[in-house]
Amino acid sequence: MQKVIETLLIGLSTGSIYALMSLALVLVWRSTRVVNFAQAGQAMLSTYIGFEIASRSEIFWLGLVFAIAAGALVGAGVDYFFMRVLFKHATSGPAAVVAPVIATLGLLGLIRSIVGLTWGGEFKSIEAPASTDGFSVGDGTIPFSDLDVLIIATVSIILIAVAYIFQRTNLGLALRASAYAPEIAQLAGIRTARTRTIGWSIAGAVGGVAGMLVTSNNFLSPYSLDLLLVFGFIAAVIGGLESMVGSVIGALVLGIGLTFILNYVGTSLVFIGGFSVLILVLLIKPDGIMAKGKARRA
Amino acid sequence: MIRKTRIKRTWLAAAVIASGSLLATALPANAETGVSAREIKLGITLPLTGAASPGYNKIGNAMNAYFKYVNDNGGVYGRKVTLIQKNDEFSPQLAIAKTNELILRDKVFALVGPLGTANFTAVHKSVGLAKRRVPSLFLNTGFSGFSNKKSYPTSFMVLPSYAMEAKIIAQFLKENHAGKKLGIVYQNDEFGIDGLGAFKAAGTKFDVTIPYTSGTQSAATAQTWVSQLAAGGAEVVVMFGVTSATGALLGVSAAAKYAPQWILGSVGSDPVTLRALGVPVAVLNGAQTPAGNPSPNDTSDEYVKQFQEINTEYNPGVAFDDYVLQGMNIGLLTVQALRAAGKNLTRKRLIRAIETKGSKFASVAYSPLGFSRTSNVGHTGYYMAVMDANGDRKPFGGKVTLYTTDSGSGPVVVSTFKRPAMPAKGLPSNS
Amino acid sequence: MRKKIAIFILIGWVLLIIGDRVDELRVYQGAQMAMYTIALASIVLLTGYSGQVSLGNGAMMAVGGYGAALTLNNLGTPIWFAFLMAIVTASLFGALLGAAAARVSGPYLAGTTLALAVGLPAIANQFAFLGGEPGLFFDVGFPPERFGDEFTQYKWFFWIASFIALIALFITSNILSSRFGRTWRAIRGNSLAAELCGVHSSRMKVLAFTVSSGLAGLAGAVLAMTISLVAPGAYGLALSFALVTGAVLAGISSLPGVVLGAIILVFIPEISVALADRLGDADKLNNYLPGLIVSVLLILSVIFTPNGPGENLRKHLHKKPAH
Amino acid sequence: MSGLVVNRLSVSHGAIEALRAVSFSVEVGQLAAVIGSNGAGKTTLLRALSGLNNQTSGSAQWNEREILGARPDALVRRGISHVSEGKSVIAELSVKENLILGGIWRSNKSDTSAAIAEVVELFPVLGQRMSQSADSLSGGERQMLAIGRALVSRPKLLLLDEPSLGLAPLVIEQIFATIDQLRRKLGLTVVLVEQNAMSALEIADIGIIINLGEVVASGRASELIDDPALRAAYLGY
Repeated sequence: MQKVIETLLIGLSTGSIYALMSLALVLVWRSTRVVNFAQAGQAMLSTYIGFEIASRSEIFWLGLVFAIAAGALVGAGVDYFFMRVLFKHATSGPAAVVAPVIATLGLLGLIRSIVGLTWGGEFKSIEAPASTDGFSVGDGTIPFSDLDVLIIATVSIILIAVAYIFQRTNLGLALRASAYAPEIAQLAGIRTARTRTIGWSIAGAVGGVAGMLVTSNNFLSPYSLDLLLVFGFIAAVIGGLESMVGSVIGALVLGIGLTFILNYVGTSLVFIGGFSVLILVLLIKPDGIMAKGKARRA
Repeated sequence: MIRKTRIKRTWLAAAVIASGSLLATALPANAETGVSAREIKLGITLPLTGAASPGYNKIGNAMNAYFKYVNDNGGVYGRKVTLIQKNDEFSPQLAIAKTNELILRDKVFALVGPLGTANFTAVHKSVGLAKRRVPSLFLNTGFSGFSNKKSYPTSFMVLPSYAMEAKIIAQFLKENHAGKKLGIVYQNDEFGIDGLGAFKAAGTKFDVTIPYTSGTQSAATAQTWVSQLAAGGAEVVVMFGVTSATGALLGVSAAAKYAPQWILGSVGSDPVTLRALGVPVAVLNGAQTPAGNPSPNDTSDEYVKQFQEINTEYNPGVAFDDYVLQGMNIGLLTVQALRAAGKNLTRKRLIRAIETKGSKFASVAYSPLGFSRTSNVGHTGYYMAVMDANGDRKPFGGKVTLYTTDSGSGPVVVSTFKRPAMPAKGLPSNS
Repeated sequence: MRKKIAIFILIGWVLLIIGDRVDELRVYQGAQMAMYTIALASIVLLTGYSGQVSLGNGAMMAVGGYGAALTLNNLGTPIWFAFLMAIVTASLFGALLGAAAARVSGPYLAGTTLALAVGLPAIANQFAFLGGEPGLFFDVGFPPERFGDEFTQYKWFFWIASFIALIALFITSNILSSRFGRTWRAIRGNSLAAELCGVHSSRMKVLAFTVSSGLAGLAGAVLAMTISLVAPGAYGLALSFALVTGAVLAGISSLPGVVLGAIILVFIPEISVALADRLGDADKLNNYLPGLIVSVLLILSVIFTPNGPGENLRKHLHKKPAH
Repeated sequence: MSGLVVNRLSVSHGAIEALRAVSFSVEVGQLAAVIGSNGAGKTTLLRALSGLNNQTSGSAQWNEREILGARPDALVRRGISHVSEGKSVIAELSVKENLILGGIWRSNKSDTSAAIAEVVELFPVLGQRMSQSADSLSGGERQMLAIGRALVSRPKLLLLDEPSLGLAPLVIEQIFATIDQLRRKLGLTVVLVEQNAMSALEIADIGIIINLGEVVASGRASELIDDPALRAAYLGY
């Protein structure tokens, strides 16, 4: 029983980080109809900046703040300098459908190379902001630590903040309107291009937090966030790619599910487990768990 | 019709471009590849980036530093030794591609210090090192399969094999941890299985056995290792994996307050790298490990002292650790081998020189070298060491007790071998 | 048709002569080019003709590579049969994935195949018979003795790879100019309209996926031959990315363009090494410059010539002729 | 002249000219009905006037300032509001959110609240459904919501694209009555695009008949209704 609870808790901590990445992917998908594979790269760049600040100031939270700011800036920059240009040019021909996908891949590679050239390929680690010592339960300890609590708390705060922006502010309304019906939003006086850039910026900030949190417990390298991207994507697909709530639920389900596989079956099945979930969702419920019966083939 | 002709023309154009790009000037071959009047070109592929790079990425530069030192002091019979390093990211196909470049384009004389069991197996086979008669000196891997001189006629090992290491740890467990509950975490490939087989042959029975797949090591996976070890009540845990896996295991154990007696395999026990990976030094304190070389901090050792000086001057800003020590030592062995092959340097003479004179080469490791006409085995033994609170390494029991053995069924014996002295100023003068 | 055969035979003959004239490194690169040519053809067929994006062609190549290696190692069959099995296994796998892909195209497919490419090592590690991280050997053997001592292993690889590539391209080009090719283009243009004309668009998409996977599998086996090995690392994400780049640079819907794409892919590392040497031989430059060049090329070409430089050139030429 | 003056406006969709040298003018406070069959270019005209389509040439001025080339959001700020074809509401948002959207460009939120209150007064049925999703409204209610959203921006010039589309005859009548009422009450200038020619011309001051991208007739609505040739050719009865 203790193992079950322990697994649930760790799964929650893992899943909450996936939630941020999957939320970032969903935010961009909703506003731009692009699955942003560069999200991992953006998060990585932000995390490296956060790492640099955190290791110089020896204050993790300052690093996090910088990572958020960097994530927001990079996100906005990618949309402004990159996606806008792309959509202006790549509008016809056989590649028009695939251009955004390929472009974000290229961007991922570009950011990876830039990070590699700047920081090198060595593993970096960020001093964790809280103890990683597991809690004592009875006479043993469980591998659930202060850091995990902090991760879950941080993610909760970020999610609440994003939810507040989207549900309670005019900016949020503009973001939602632009996502659902860009033309109507435009006719209502919303600067949809600018709104979209803000959406990318929020996604970038959220991704930056994900990168910092996942790194606080592990190493940072130009490749270290690839798996986060894949699991974030799987979570987003579970949630239907459209729904922000769905993406968070999908991520938690995935995080807990994978941790159970990890603890009860074995390490090597974790990825296969995740991949099977993805294929199953695509085959059985391709619109995700939040779908209301409306088929949506992108 | 017009369209069809155009398509044909495109195909033709494609073919012409393809042909043109392949045509390139071929240089006339020298008397011996990679050797000129002024230079001896050597090559190595190693992981400079990626998951497996921490630690290993220092080896090439350390070798290079030593070669530069030798070059500044006259080189090898007047020839400068240059080392070309290529990044293989620890993946076999990159190792093959890069080795091809080294041999076919850069035309190196020999490979020195290639890393990784899977990589070298693949490279040896695909590039055809034996068929091309390319000397592959002082492999940085302990896979006992490479000690087959028939299959690897141009390769020479330097590390004691993983089988030897496991046999020596098994002996040590018998002598010092009898009756304890034992656990092992090992890398599930030739490297780990080589060791596991030797444990089995030596009669060591583990209560908890955890294989892991190379590349899957992370804090998350390490958490499951720790839960399994703790659940099995392992009091002594052998870690037979790479440094990143060892780092993850120790880090997570510290967090979970799980503190068995650690026995860390030689591959993953470099304290400097472990600490860079975030392992608290307190966890390393008391960990036991087989070691071949003296501690890199032991300045009373003539080799270490000399190498440290070279490192300060020729490899500035790089912390002197086991990897740097190992790299320098391979450099030292290589220069001795090149000298032993004589002024008229050929690949054949180099191989013959190591076969006939290699067992007498000076090397920092305490154990004897096993080179001969019939054996390409390098060092043949380990002593057990204990890590202290400073992350330093001291011999177990206060003084070096050297065990030697072989990769097969031979016994583990305590050896009284005395290693050759360091050549004056670290500059070999052998012939 | 007869003219086409003649051209392909001519190309083959030219390659044969070249193989004798260049040094061994170029021969090895030639074999790599042949491999990339097949792999890029599989992408052009899938993306350029049927409008589906797969980032997992590397994974499909792996399926073919493993299929060939398992056949050769366990059954001791002749080499050609191993290559055939590479096509068969990859096609079967592709048909399965294609069935899922037809339901979920677009970004879902891209993401799913990306996940497959990322997770390949984990899958190879899970099943012992796949040999884990070190992989399996794939040894097509030495060149026949009668070619003499001078005939190197790599020249043998080059011969086999070029021969396979020529046949594969010939067949692909015929498929693309057949009814199927036209239907695929119709679906890419407008799957609804095609549907109304009585085309089973999802069935045709699965077919495209199957054929493309078969080609990719063949390329995977050729890759395995050139490195004597199938290992998950050989078919990683980097390979999938490189292939997408090559395909975009080649002009994503131009089959002859794949030759150009293959050449670019083989020479990018060369160029970056030369550049790194010039800029000072920093480790970092060496390690990340190839990636930088690939990404920048990919981005520039997708923005400015999304349908490939070849396509632009063709348009340019088409505007000129006097009617 | 104040009001809307369109002079030789052409719009192209790639190679196709969807609108060719269209000219007409609407004085402030007038309602102009743009009549024509499907594909005549009516929607293209409105999209050009609201800034959605900028592949234009010629000129169009609103109160003596050019509107071609401006972005839709800038035109909204200048008092031009476009209710696009087909009940242009966002189904995923609530009724209230749809209304707020109409005033989202303002920095002053209380202005918007006041405007929403006025709209609710005009369409009491919306007031009862404020927190429901727009998805749950009937066709007529949606059209009211769409117009209401436009009114929240307190427009001077209202561009209405086929408000009758897909509605039951009884509801259509209601909608037209509402439009007529509104513009008198608020002093709006309205350009109403309709296929439903009779109903539109009945409430219009002027009529403009478009066919294949060109203006074929224009004049006082009452005269157009009475012209037998036009009736036969374009009004379809």
